[in-house]
Amino acid sequence: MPELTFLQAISRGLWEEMEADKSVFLMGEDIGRYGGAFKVTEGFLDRFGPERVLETPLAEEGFVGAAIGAAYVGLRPVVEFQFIDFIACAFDPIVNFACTSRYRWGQAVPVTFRGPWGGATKAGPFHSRNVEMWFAHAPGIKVVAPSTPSDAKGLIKACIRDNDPCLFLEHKALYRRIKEEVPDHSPPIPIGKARIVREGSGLTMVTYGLMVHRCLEALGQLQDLSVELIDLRTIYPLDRGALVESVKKTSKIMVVHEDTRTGGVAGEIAAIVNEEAFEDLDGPVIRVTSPDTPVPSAPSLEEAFLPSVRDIVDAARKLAAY
Amino acid sequence: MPELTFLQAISRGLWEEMEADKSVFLMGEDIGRYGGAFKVTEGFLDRFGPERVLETPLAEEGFVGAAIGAAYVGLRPVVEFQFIDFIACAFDPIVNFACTSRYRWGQAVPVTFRGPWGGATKAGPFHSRNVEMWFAHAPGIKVVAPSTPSDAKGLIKACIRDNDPCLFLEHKALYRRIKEEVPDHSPPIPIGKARIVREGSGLTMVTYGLMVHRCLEALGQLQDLSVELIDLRTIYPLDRGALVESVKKTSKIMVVHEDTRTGGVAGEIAAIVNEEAFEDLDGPVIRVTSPDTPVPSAPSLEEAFLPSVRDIVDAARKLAAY
Amino acid sequence: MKANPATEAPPRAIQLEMYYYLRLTRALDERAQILYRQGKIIGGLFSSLGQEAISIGSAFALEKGDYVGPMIRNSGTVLARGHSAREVMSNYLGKATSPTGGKDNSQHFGDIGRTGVVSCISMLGTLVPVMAGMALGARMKGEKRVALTYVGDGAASTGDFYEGLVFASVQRLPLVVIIENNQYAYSTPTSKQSLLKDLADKSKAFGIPGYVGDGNDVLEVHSITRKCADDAREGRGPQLIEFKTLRMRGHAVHDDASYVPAELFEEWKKKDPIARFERKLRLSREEKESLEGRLKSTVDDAVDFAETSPVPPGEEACRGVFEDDRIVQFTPWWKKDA
Amino acid sequence: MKANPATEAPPRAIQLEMYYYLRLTRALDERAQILYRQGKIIGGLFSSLGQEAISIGSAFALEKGDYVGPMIRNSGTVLARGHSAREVMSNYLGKATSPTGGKDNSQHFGDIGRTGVVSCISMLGTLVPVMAGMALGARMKGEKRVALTYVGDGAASTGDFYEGLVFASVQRLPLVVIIENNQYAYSTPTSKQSLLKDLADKSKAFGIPGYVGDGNDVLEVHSITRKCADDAREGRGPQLIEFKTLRMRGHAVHDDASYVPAELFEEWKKKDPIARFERKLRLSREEKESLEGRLKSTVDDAVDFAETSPVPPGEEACRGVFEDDRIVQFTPWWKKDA
Ligand SMILES: Cc1ncc(C[n+]2csc(CCOP(=O)(O)OP(=O)(O)O)c2C)c(N)n1
Ligand SMILES: Cc1ncc(C[n+]2csc(CCOP(=O)(O)OP(=O)(O)O)c2C)c(N)n1
Ligand SMILES: [Mg+2]
Ligand SMILES: [Mg+2]
Repeated sequence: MPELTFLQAISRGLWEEMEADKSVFLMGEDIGRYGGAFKVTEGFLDRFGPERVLETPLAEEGFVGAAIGAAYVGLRPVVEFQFIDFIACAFDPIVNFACTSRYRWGQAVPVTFRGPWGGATKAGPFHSRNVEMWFAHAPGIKVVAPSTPSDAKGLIKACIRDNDPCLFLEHKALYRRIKEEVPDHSPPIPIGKARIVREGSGLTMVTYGLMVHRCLEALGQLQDLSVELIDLRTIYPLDRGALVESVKKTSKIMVVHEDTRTGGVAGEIAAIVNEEAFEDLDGPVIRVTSPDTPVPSAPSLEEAFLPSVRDIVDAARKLAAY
Repeated sequence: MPELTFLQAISRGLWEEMEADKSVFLMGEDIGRYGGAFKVTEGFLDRFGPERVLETPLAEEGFVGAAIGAAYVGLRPVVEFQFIDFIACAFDPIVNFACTSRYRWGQAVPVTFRGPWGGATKAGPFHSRNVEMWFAHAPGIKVVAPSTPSDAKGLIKACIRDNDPCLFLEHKALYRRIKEEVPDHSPPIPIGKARIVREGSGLTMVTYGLMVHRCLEALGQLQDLSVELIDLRTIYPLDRGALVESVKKTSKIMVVHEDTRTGGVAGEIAAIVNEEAFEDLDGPVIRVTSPDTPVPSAPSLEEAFLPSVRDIVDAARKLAAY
Repeated sequence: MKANPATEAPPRAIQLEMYYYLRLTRALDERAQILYRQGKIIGGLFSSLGQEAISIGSAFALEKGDYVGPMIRNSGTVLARGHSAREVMSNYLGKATSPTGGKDNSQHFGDIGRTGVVSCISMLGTLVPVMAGMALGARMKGEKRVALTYVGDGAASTGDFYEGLVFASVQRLPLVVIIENNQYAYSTPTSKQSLLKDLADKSKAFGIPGYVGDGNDVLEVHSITRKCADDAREGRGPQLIEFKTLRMRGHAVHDDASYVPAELFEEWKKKDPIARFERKLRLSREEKESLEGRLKSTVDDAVDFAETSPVPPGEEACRGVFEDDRIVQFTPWWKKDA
Repeated sequence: MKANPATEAPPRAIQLEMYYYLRLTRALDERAQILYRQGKIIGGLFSSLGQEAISIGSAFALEKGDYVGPMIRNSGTVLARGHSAREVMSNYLGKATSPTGGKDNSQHFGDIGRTGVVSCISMLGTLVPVMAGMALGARMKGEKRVALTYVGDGAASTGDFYEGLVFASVQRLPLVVIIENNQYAYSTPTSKQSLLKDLADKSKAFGIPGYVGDGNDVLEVHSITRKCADDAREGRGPQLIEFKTLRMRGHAVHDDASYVPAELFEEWKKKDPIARFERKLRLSREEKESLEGRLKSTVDDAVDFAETSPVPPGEEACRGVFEDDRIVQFTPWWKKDA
């Protein structure tokens, strides 16, 4: 069984889907001979040719619109943003065109948008943005954010096979940092299902993306507590069932995310837990998030901005002692 | 004291600010001779001339960028979107250019974005959108959404005088529906302060925009309950103090909004109340919102989509009885 | 450049059909105006009065199987490409029987499989890249389809129009974009959108052909569009056409267009595309009678169908966002046994 | 169109300054390359090697008080418009003493009041409408300022570039847009951005003048830009210039540019703008010595300043989003007495 990095797993997932289904093709800047800014599609051009590894001009609104049109006629475009931050340039066609077609006139839009996402890479305000909630709040698109190679491979496949628009977020701080054995031709992993990373009974810790790994680090310092760690994996639709079930068991929940505080998914989870497990709560829902600022560039600033292992440990202890 | 509609109050606010400060000017489509799609700027061209009532080509990214540039050199542009939905077309320059300038290099951007907003007008998916949370989740811009003529006039003035970007949302279902006496040359109303519409001790009902009026209607059927009704008025920054204080008094809180559920401000409020008043809560935070769909056009569908007076009453009774 | 019509006019039988669709478009528009005043139309009503030749001439220039993306003033295109008058009317009235089941309004509907018509969205210019993508998709599937869409003189100012043609030009896609220059974008004259005398010159930014034509001459519209569609189909890449016309009503019903000089209306009234085509066609008595009859029955039936159709049931509001409706359907606990 | 330089070359004293800034730009770039390999540069490093003449020639063509919006390869412009080498270096290193205090990186900084320089953002094309707005604002204030900005051959494909010029052209704003055509957008050759031989022809979409110039001839860059700035200042509206050059390194340090044909590099090496200008200038021994001394001390001082400056303190991360910092500063209860 091959051992794959996070990046290789995504690459393999794309490759296997393209092998399996002629209607799947890639669009984006520099994804051909160059293999993409992070080399996710390295080697694809030679294997699949320039039609299915389609290099675009520097025009996000143009090629996103084109992807929607191609999806209209039955293809399954997978659009790479060189950095996910640039999805802001194509916000309109995604939220207004792709997200509303099925609802308005029954026209499916099987398109996948993907790209390097998130911070902790000293990349500054325009190459580190957490875009997930803009789209979780735009009805009509699914938002997926894996944290392990096997999840990444299984979920990119699910997104490509999904008959609705999907946004697949690839944490670039994980691209080359983590490895895992992932079988060839592994099956898709269902969208909308969270993963219990570690079972526990004392408190529930919910997170996703890079923060899954920071939370695991924190658990090393929380051996004395029985923490249930949940990786959301999908931001929209949220796995309400998994969250509620865990809280009913632990009666305490904290949410950790790299995304900025106001309007982040932690608030949504706080509301869900209130709605469906209020009686079980023995403490407030705690949020450990970034502040409401752009992502600063210098390491000393970015580390102050991001939730730290220390923050996670402190919050967990406070909640446990509550 | 003149009695003004919601629309007239906004218009007066703009007029008085333009009279008072030469650096204030308007940009937008059809705002000159035609006076704007909803006639908010009717008569402005004759009084202030084409330079300060600047009609733009049909290019939102272009004129939003231009407004940012004008603000860079000390002017105070007020940009009208013909319908606020079209702000999606200028999402990138707002969240990336306007919202980050002060943080990145200390350059202020005193610009106000405004436009007709919200549903209940049978206007369909592209003329009814609730855009507030996209921007509440984009650090660097304030989001204001008044529900009365006097608040509208005071808050548009505050936005124009504010030295940071502001998004001013004008519920178009209120434009001509409500009237109020508003003094000439009334002072600005501070951004970030909620308004207690009605005092109460039994439960807190939080809302904003058009839903303030639906909640008032609901209160008519809830005479037997002591409901404290709070109009947020500002979505970002939220008036945490007012919310927490009220919950400490009532120990129960429900949030009503026209915006779709997932990622709506109700979740944020649920989290805030958990963080700062968990001990005081005698019941779950309740959300009465629209579902996660585009805004349907037909009245029968739109009414099913929007929170109804009936929904508000039912939710309030359930919470009161909790 | 001026196009010298490369294709000869269609046979009389086809011309009679074109005439019928011109008349049908206008007749439905007139009925819709009345229904609007009766408060029965959901959303705005955007008239194509005086511009019908652009929709009809271009729609007839396409082959079966071609794709077309109409804007809100192109109900003529929608009809000529195979959507029924019933569909048009019921969508105006937001009925359960309409193509969108009342979820969207106006000319916002389509059916790619049946008619090749794509539903526009309100954000202007956005159809250009989308239609480019449909042309791309068809080519990838080895089909020789052409995609055609329309932008107004206002929408031609959008970045979407530009990026769509940037993409289409480097990909040499079979895309025809028609700029329907009706001299106004809402109340804004074209002089406030561009310094160009001919918006067709925007083609020079992409290195693609650009043509200017008389938008009130249905046969000229047909021949220029036909030539462009043929060229696009033969692999000569995207084509840009500007048809000049005048919007003969306000932007929408509520707008009295007082900002349009009366003389301009006068001048263009004389160029009415239907009257002009009539003079050319010289219909026989028989032709006229059968046509009027067909027209009346079609319009009456459409209006009747739309008016008598049921409104959509509220539950529908929560259906159809995703393939799986359960994602959106959600009943809060306080509503459950309420 | 080809511009016949309307303005004669600047006096030798100025030319010596231009030469100095060309050299300074390149010297700082070379030092930055080393610092990058030492892991000291925050964010990417985008070299202007071989393109310096465009930044310097255009920067010197502007008047004091004009506005300029440089992109990431225009450190030459930033320097020539009055930012110090210390500012450039300390921003690369993300230090507390840098113009952004470490909040942003690369060439992303400016100071409108002091230098008229605007900080770009990474989203390409977005500076065009913003600079148009600055030109508009200056005009409203009765000032005769010109605004100038740059886009690459790739950025010229963006809707922002288009909408910015649509707006500027109908407003007849004093805006000069330079397309810095270095033949590649990252790994993408210009042929995949446009069918045009000369990107300057994009000017025809707006009805504004377009010029093509040799981007490796600093005096030609200066004279064409000067003419355009003068015309813009005199109310002739926006001007578009394409300067042809070649990016002599990869897109950024990590990119070996193996996709660029070796012959192309060879060919353009011969056209090196600094070598060419040197041959023209024939510096005297004295001139050379004083210049080399000034250069070395400036660069050493800048690097030393940047390296020895402190990193920004963490608390700064929560400052400066709004005028009132309290809006953002927030300590959750679990952190309070932690
Ligand atoms: C991106 C965008 N901005 C603004 C609007 C609001 N709007 C609707 S129609 C219209 C005028 C359109 O003019 P034009 O493109 O010439 O088309 P016409 O109405 O003349 O057919 C405007 C500004 C819109 N629909 N989309
Ligand atoms: C809107 C947008 N899309 C994508 C990118 C990613 N990106 C950064 S530089 C670059 C290439 C730019 O090429 P060009 O405009 O020619 O400028 P050059 O690097 O050659 O100076 C790309 C695609 C971006 N910065 N902005
Ligand atoms: Mg028009
Ligand atoms: Mg380039």
